[in-house]
Amino acid sequence: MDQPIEPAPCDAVAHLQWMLRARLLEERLSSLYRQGRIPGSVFTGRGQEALSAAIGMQLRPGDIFAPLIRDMAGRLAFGLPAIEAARTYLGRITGHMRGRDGNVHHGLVDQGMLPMISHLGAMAAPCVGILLKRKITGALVAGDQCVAVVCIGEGGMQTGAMHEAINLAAVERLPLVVVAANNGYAYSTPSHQNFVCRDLVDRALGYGLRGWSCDATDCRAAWQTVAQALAAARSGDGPQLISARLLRLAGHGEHDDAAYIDPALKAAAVDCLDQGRQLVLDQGLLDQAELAALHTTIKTEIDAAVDQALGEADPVASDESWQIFADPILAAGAGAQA
Amino acid sequence: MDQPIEPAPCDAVAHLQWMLRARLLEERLSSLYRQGRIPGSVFTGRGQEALSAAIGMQLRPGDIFAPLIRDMAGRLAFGLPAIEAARTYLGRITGHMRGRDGNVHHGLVDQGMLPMISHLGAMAAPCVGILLKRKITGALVAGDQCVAVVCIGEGGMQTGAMHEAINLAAVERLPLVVVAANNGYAYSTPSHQNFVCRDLVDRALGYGLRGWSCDATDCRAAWQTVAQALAAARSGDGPQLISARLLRLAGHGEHDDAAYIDPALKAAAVDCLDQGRQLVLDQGLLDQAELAALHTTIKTEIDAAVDQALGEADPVASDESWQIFADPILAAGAGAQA
Amino acid sequence: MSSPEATTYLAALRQAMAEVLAADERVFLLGEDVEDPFGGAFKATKGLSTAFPGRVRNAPISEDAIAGAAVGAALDGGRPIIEFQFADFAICGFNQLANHAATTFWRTGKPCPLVARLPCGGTPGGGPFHCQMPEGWLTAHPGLVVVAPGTVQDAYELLRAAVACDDPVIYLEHKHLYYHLRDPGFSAGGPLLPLHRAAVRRSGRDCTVVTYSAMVQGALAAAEGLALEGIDTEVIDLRCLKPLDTETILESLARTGRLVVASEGWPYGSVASEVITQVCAEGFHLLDAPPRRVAARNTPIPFHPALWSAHRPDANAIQEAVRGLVNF
Amino acid sequence: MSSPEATTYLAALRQAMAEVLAADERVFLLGEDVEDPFGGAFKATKGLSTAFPGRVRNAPISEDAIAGAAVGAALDGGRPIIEFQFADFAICGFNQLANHAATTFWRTGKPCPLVARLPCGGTPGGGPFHCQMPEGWLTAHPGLVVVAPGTVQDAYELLRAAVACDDPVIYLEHKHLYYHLRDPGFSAGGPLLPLHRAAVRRSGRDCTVVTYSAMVQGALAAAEGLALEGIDTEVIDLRCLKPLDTETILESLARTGRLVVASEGWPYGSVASEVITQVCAEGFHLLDAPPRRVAARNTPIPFHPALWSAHRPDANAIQEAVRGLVNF
Ligand SMILES: Cc1ncc(C[n+]2csc(CCOP(=O)(O)OP(=O)(O)O)c2C)c(N)n1
Ligand SMILES: Cc1ncc(C[n+]2csc(CCOP(=O)(O)OP(=O)(O)O)c2C)c(N)n1
Ligand SMILES: [Mg+2]
Ligand SMILES: [Mg+2]
Repeated sequence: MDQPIEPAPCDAVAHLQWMLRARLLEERLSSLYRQGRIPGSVFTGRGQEALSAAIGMQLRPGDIFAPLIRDMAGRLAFGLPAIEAARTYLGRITGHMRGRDGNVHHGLVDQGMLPMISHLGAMAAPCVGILLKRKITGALVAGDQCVAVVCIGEGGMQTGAMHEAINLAAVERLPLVVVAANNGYAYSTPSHQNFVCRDLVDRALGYGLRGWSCDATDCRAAWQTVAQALAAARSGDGPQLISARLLRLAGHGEHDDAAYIDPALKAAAVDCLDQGRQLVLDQGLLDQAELAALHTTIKTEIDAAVDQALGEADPVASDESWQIFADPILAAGAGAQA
Repeated sequence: MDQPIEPAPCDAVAHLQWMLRARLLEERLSSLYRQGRIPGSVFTGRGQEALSAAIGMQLRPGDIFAPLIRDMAGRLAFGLPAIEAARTYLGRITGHMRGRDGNVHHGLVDQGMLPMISHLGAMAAPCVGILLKRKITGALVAGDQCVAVVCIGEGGMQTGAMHEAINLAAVERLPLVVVAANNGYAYSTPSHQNFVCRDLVDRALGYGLRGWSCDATDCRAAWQTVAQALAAARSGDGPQLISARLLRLAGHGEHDDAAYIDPALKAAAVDCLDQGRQLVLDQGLLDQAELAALHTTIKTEIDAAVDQALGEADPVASDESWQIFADPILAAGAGAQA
Repeated sequence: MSSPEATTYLAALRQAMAEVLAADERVFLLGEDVEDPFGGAFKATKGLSTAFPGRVRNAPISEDAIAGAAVGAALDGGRPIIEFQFADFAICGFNQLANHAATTFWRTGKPCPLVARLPCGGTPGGGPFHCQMPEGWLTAHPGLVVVAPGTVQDAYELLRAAVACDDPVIYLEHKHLYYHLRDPGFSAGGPLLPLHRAAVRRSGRDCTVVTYSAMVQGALAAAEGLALEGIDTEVIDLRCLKPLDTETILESLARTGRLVVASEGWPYGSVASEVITQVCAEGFHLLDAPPRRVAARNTPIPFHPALWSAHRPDANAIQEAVRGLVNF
Repeated sequence: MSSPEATTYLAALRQAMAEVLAADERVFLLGEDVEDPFGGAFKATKGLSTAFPGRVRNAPISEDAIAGAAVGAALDGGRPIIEFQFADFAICGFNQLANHAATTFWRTGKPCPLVARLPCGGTPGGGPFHCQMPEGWLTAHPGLVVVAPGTVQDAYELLRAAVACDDPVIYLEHKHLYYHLRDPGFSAGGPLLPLHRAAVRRSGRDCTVVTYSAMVQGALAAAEGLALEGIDTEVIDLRCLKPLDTETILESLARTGRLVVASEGWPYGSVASEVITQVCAEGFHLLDAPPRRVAARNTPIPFHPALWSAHRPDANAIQEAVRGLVNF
């Protein structure tokens, strides 16, 4: 490891704001879903915002972010305009996915946010590939490297894809940070049916990399763990594995009532958003009135974005080229029938 | 864990005999290869016989064995007649693969020895499936379970397939024993380009299972480690992972001169067969003359088997039905063109 | 698509599973989220883990291991059924299916009877990774039987027959049909039907439409419409995509002389291409017009329902193709 | 197959890699055992890691990660080339190719230019898992370009063009041709050729044989033999399997009226089926006889050379098919 990098301190108010933006945006989207105005389903990160926001906030231009299904907070904090999330859910032609892909399947390739495909585990290797390409072309600055963060659930950690990608990153000693959010369930499957090690952080040893474990319903712990892992990765310490404990405070998607979740777990659940609110109160950063005002401001901002998206146009099938090729010669020479 | 099972003591002479059978058989096959009498290539387990024989010898009827490319010793000790190995290499119609598959791709399904496919990692999940099926049907006897042993190289441990299968075995707490033979190279690739943890046994923790590590050029260590892991698995302790250090004392296949192997490693290499011979001498189990006689006896036996296979018939294309289906209705109703 | 009391496609396939689980102790079920109380992403296994304790099991998110475990269980005398959550994710278990399950009998003479259930096909808003038809790649290697029920009765019949089959069977269940397709005349318990026989769903003399899965309903609707124009369409439901029942198709062509093959899958190297190729090889002289393919567009499946509808072929597209041939 | 000094197919493709590595710093190479001194299981990359330090890299045995890494590198502006050790093992990276590389441009508008090299095809004694032709499943999803050089010059041209292409390209290199196919007239350095154009390798007026990869040589040999019988065969080398250059095929059929499609791959839903289907759709009227397919048998590829020879189609099989059509 080169010079250690100081982990960034947490701005609790900013952290809370991003959590809140995500929560309010997803609540609005859920309500649109219940009104039948969103095709497919809506997937929320309720209860996981502290972790996700901590990631998005601490990434920098040039970094790579591969968010997953529960990462609205991270996406927004990384730079996704709220309206883009709404456009994608609605399938608007104005959105960056142009109605071709939807809900959580979007990204901003040029800004380094990868548009996830559904196959769990499949986003890790592309992150590794980006870092490897940068290593080869000399674009990793010693001592202060760009990083790639890939998010995954405890269920997704059991895919062969994750194993291969993490190991490749370890062999190439790349600044990959794997954030495994163990929210107790993979869809309906309790985590003990997905793995039986004590904590997924125990996987780190077997890949020869550094592991971090935290209770991610605690905003400070989530922030601090992400900060430390990112600092280590930037310093040249190789890949990092974060295992974060939390609970999904919603269904797998909004179509799911999550009746299978252990009532005891539900009862004991801590909402990181409540915890984050309490934190800024306790620290005297905001008072109750200011908190309420913040909520209102953000709600207004989110509603405006969603309302605008609602007013925008759907794609029109007859305008579609159905052109699959990027290459100009192929696009010109080969019909859509291929 | 139920009652612990006493690991079986090693019969050093018997162990040596199986090692020797494999060595002499593979030497004969290599010589046939050099004469151009074997299609494709020949793959030997030279230097890995102690480990492999220890597995084959300690398995019992009802157990499952999924050997890999370096496991001639284990296959023979498990019950494969030497002539069958020769038939498969030669592609004889008399062999159990009938010339349809060759070299190391064969097994005796009814006896529990799985015929490997080439895709590394692909034999583990079927072992898990067999154990799972037996668990479900009540065929795993508490306290003295049948086991399944799957062999893999340090390179193959990096496949997603191994990860998924080991983890599934762990979740279902099945008596699977994974034997990872780290022979320093995967084809030409040194092990540090395949993994960077200290020892592959470090993977055990991350799956929540028991790990064992040994120097498998040492016959007693190889035997003892296999014995302990098998005993633990039989007792109900769940999957076991053995990480065994050794060196491939040959090319990847006989077509390969292995010029890429580090000369220092080669110079320091211990041949388990030499070590096994010294062991029986040191223990006074056999003297030099008896050792020589043993060698001659086994060589005669092996040569007879290979010679017989050499005299047997090749498959004849015009006799082939090219029938792909097992199901009698499909086989009757659907043409070979499918 | 009739009265709500009628048996659904989903209920029919669930009933088939319940029956084989009850009748045959070699059968067990492995997949993600299949256990109660959840009972599977589409509720196909709802109630089964309760009725058959220990024999319906949740798996980790490990498609390769799920498929590979089925191979082992089959070789050990079991009759495993595996459920992939979506057909799209079965690709992660493709190696075990294509190179292990499919090759074992030919290589070793030992059968490898497993059934892989793949919820397939499009639903609006499903997008590129939850709507795929996987038969294009699952038919590429020799050794897999691929079936795709297009009726409620077949959802039941083909699943029972698949479990009885000594070969590995890919069972494609169409998500759109789960609740939308109902059959008041559904009846259980008859003799096992052969797995590999196509069915003539509607007789006609002007044109043969060969199709399968959810497109059977589309083809029947198209035929009703065409009938009003005086075009008499025969509709053949393949039921089994591999091996193909070319005989039934040729018999039909002997009557109609015209062939349209309609599928929700992508065009290139598809089941439709194969039907046309086999018909050309064995019944070229029967063709009075060029055989036509009606398939999905050559792009990923769009998320937005308006694009999705334009991406997949429908009854109109079939009608157009038939009209084109009849007026050839 | 001429003088030993002539350029081999393997040397031609190695030279293409050396050139693109030298010319374009975005290019790098990742695969199992590709580094010197070994230089790859077939020596395709021999010397390259020495000539281009750090840009030709050994990977762990992790096909999915190799393919996925290429997707990322491509999205980040790289031009990765990945080598699978055998085409058979590329199946373990299929998901990243079919669902990630192939969908990215359509979904996001961002190109995903990568080249996946797959040593394919049969050699005696290779057996079921080291001889496969993978184009059957690699053409199933939209978005992959699939090329298969059948000449030394094309081994070079198609690899250069593949690296220049903005889409993900599957490059199928035939193991049997590596050392067996030599071209004394090979020349490097000309302008880039288009990736998707078929080539007429031999003109003829009685029958068109469409083929690719190692079967091009078989078809040319068949044509020579047929010429002695007075049958004049046109041989078209597809070069690019997807998208298909149907235009060139139809032009040929306009002259010959007869079509044989020959491939070493399995029959079902194959490139051959697709050629026949597209020809039926666009050029049915050109056909004077049923289009015929010549393909491998519908079983895994046998290990024993005697079975292997009977499993794959050869010049004789092509001749027989042509004769059958000419005498139709
Ligand atoms: C390879 C693959 N298999 C199955 C699925 C279907 N699927 C989508 S989300 C999900 C559960 C994911 O659980 P986890 O990884 O714990 O993430 P969480 O939803 O809890 O955040 C499953 C099984 C998938 N997307 N990809
Ligand atoms: C999935 C897959 N990828 C690549 C190969 C090609 N291959 C065969 S053996 C081998 C090296 C194996 O190395 P290791 O696992 O260490 O076993 P060893 O040969 O050293 O015993 C490779 C890459 C394969 N068989 N399967
Ligand atoms: Mg989870
Ligand atoms: Mg090795």
